[in-house]
Amino acid sequence: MEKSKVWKFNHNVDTDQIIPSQYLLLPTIEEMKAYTFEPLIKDFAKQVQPGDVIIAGENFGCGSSREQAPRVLKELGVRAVIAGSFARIFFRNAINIGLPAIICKEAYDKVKQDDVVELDMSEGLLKIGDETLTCTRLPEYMQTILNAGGLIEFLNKEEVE
Amino acid sequence: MRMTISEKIIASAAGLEKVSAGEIHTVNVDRLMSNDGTTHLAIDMYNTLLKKPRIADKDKLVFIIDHNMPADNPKTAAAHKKMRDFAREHGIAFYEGKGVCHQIMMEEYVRSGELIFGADSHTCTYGALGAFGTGVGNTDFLYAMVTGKSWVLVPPTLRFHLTGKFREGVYPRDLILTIIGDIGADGATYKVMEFTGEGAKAMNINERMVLANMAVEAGAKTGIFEPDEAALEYLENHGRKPKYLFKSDPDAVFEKEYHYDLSKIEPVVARPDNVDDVVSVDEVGDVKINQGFIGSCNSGRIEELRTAASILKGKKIADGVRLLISPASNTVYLQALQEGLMDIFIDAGAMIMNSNCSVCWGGCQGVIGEGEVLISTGTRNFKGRAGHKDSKVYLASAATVAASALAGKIVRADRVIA
Amino acid sequence: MKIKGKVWVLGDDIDTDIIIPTEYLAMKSIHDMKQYAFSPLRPELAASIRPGDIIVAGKNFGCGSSREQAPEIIKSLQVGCVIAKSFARIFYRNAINNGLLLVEHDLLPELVTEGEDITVSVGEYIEHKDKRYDLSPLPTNLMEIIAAGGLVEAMKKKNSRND
Amino acid sequence: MGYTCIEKIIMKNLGQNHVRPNDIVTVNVDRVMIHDIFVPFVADKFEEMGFEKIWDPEKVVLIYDHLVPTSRVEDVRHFQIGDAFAAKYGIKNVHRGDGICHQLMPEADYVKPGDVVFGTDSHTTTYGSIGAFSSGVGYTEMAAILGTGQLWVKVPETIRVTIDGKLPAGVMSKDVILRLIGDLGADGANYKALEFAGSAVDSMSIASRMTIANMSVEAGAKAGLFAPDEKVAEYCGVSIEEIPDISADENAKYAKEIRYKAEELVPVVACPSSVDKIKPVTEVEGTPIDQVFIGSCTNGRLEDLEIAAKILEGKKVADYVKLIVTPASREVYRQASEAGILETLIKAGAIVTHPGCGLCCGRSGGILSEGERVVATNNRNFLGRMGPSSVEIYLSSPAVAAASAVSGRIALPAL
Repeated sequence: MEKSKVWKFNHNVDTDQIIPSQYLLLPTIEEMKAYTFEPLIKDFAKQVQPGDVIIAGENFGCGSSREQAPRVLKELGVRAVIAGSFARIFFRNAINIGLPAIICKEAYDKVKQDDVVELDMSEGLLKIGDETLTCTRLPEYMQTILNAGGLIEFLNKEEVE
Repeated sequence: MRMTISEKIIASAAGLEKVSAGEIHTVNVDRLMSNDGTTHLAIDMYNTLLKKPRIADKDKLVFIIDHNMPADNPKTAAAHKKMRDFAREHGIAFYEGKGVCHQIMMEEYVRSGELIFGADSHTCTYGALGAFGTGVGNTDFLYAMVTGKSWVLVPPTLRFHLTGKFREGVYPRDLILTIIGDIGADGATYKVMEFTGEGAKAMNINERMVLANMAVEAGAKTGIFEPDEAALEYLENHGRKPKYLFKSDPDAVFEKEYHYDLSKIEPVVARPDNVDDVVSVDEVGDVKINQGFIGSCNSGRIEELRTAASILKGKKIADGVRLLISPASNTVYLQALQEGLMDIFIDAGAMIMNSNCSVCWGGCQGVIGEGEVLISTGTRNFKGRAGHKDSKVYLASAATVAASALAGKIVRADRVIA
Repeated sequence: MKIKGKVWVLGDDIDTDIIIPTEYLAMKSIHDMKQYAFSPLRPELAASIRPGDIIVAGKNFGCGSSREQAPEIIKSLQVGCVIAKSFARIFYRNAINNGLLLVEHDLLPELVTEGEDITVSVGEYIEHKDKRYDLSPLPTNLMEIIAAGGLVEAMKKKNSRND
Repeated sequence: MGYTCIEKIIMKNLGQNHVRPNDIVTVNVDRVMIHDIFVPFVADKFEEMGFEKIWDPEKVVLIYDHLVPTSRVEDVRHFQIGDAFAAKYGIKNVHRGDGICHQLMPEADYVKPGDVVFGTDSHTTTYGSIGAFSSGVGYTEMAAILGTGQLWVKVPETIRVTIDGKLPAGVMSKDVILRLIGDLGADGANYKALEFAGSAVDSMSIASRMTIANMSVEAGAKAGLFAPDEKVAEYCGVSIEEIPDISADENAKYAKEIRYKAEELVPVVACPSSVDKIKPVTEVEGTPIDQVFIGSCTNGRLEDLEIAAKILEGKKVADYVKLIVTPASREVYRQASEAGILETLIKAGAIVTHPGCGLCCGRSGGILSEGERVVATNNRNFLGRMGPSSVEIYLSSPAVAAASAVSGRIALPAL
């Protein structure tokens, strides 16, 4: 299991908080990522380290269909987003770009900011302190996309076969 | 058959006799819409990541520039140019400055019974005509653009029975905010909200759009109405015919049923920063406003403009308050001009913007500053949605927004008229 | 008053949108804006200018809008003075009011090459490659403003006398 | 020896019976205009200078037009500072989103013939169209005027421009002023006043004269003046007798006199990227374009929209080309709406925005991208004015702009 530092967020974290509208038309994700979570945390983009995980409450990623939201997180090296539940489009987008979006009902109440957790994605296990939580498994179809590294890689593979 | 409207549309798009909630199916997409919020990214991916870049059927694609229209900085302009050049090169239907994408789609393309993907969350609007419209990200969009197909998880349906009639001064907008307040911002996640009953039937297509459009704010995959005479008439007026006229079977399975008596609905607002923090306008207290906004894919149509004009006629908005009005499309703009509504707005001191997304999405025209308060007919009131991260957005009906602009604070329209 | 510095050479009709594009005009302070000075024409210039450097240009320097940010930004880059064949009217007034020294000279802009050093003795002469070119003195009312350190200082003095 | 128009206005202002060019005099200011971009700077300087009150708050007009509607979150700060400054010092004349300053000042009766007016904007010269000496100043000087009610000026020499005859169809006052700027050069009237006369000028509407006065500054001029006539009296709602005599004397002394025959003028454009790079439209006809802008304090008035509508009636803006129309004021919008002009423009595919400076000031309203080309009716085509430096801006009359929008290329209006 790999160790990850926790960034803890509340319920209903919406896409405008993940990446505000005014930055969406910047030419690249590279330029956009500096503004990740700007309304919520000063300099998140500078502080987050590759391999960190986000743990949040219910309805993470509600709001718009902007794929920029999961993409800035992936670009910053966020290893996975673990939430009680996800908004539909965010969930789909995350899988499509190869960012693990993991549903785990109990995690939110059991962690605090800066905790270190261990995550085993292949088994769907999240270890917090001495406790090991089991995460909800993805439908097989979505797992296949995620395993391919995202929908585009999945498509490119299909094209070869 | 035991299927809902949504299940029937998905089954037909998947080429199957029957589908049920929870199944994942590959579907053919009837139409694909993308706007300037993300198309530049999809084009970059198309050009750099695909092994075999191709477009399955260019005639199914529609590109619409509406979010930052006209452009207010060179980077936005570059994103627009990328989109315009790509549309031109590939012969893709292209709209720039003609209106908000969902309004254009309803006026020009959507047919009952179609399955439509849009790279915008409010694509659920098309359910007003009995189409299954849903928002996707630009990777999903790209996949469908290349293959003509996508996958869907068949959603369960929540059914909302609407009975009775709205009282004077209460609008579909108040109803949908009330419903979201009741079921919560994730109350319909991954589900369909189907609206039915005499109250639904009595609404025209524009009014149904107000409801369907905000289904996503409760997390829904789409909001949908059974296509009826009103839908057929709308299609005919716009020179189109339905693809299918599906109805939910009497024995279809609904996950849950809700009942709303329209005569009991009050004018409401959603308070910052959550769409489900909904209270009666009277309960909101003394809230001074800096700006009002009437427009968006939710409430920028002729009905809302007429309502606003009836309240603003012969009056002046409060000193120091800005009132922005953006018709949802140039067709709406023209009609408002012809009906003399624009003259009323201009005389009242409002600003009439070209048809665009404006402050509803907060990336461009009309953004509000630090500590400011906006009352809006837009779709969302998230933190920072309309501009500065420390600004606040209240969502309300066009009537409440117009009245509040006159009073300089949030008030019920009938209080101002009286 | 003597200024000795390295010259940066620009052409004719350097307009106010070149000196500071409108896009940046509503920034909070001159300090925020100054990195964009001359950006449409020479994006590298603002960062290259060192205190005491001299800008030399052709005719009609500062034409265009009345934006006073234009001379203020040049001043904030600590440019020693601007020498041009001619200056646009509003820019001229704004520069004086901000204590930015302007020198009109027909010949010099034709003679200098970027990177050379020159010396300006205000109201007296310019020295370039051991040659001296005469300058005429400024009108008295302008010299008074410059001597006070700009119009704000002049007004401050006046208002404190009134007290 | 007689006096020019500007000399007479200054003499009247000073209560003197004699001035000469290059005299340095201190004038009493009749009206000032401050717009939103510079409000915070004026307020700062005013307080830094130690003033405690404004010399005459009635004479001060604040206009929010450059940042309307807002396009950045910081824009609102300008309104907040402006509103606070107005409240603190008793300024009642505040316009929020009512239109472009230079349209509003004459339209809302803030300027009268013979007045001396300063504004924090170079195109303040516009009011010369109704016989006012009006000019742009920086915010520091504006702060000083607010405190003292006075400003020193050097009495300018005058260049007299006489245009006789009748302008051919499709040739507008914009073509006249562009041609003049081309002939004089962008600094040809630096520090001088321009004075316009002749039968072609007499038959021009006030709106057409405003276009000329407005762009006088693009030749460097301190003012662009027209002697007030019956049309001015009517525009200002006064009788001609009430207007002070500020017409130039026959024996006035001019630095230069220029004459044009109206019949010989043709539609022109100012090519990128200087206002004096003037070419007849015929020389650049067919150049592909990406966008057209009709608006600004130069050409956003009713007659400008009217001619555009006439050309666009029953036609469509070319594919992949945007036509952005920004009326100069609420009043202009209202009139264009009533006259059915807006309807015609929108049917043709125009994007009509709220009255304000829009694209002309380069902060919103249709910024362009690398290598794009725009035909615009405003007053400046400077490098980087509407996007990156590679954007090419052609300045033209509304007629040429509308015709170009239809063809997708720079085109002559068929009139």
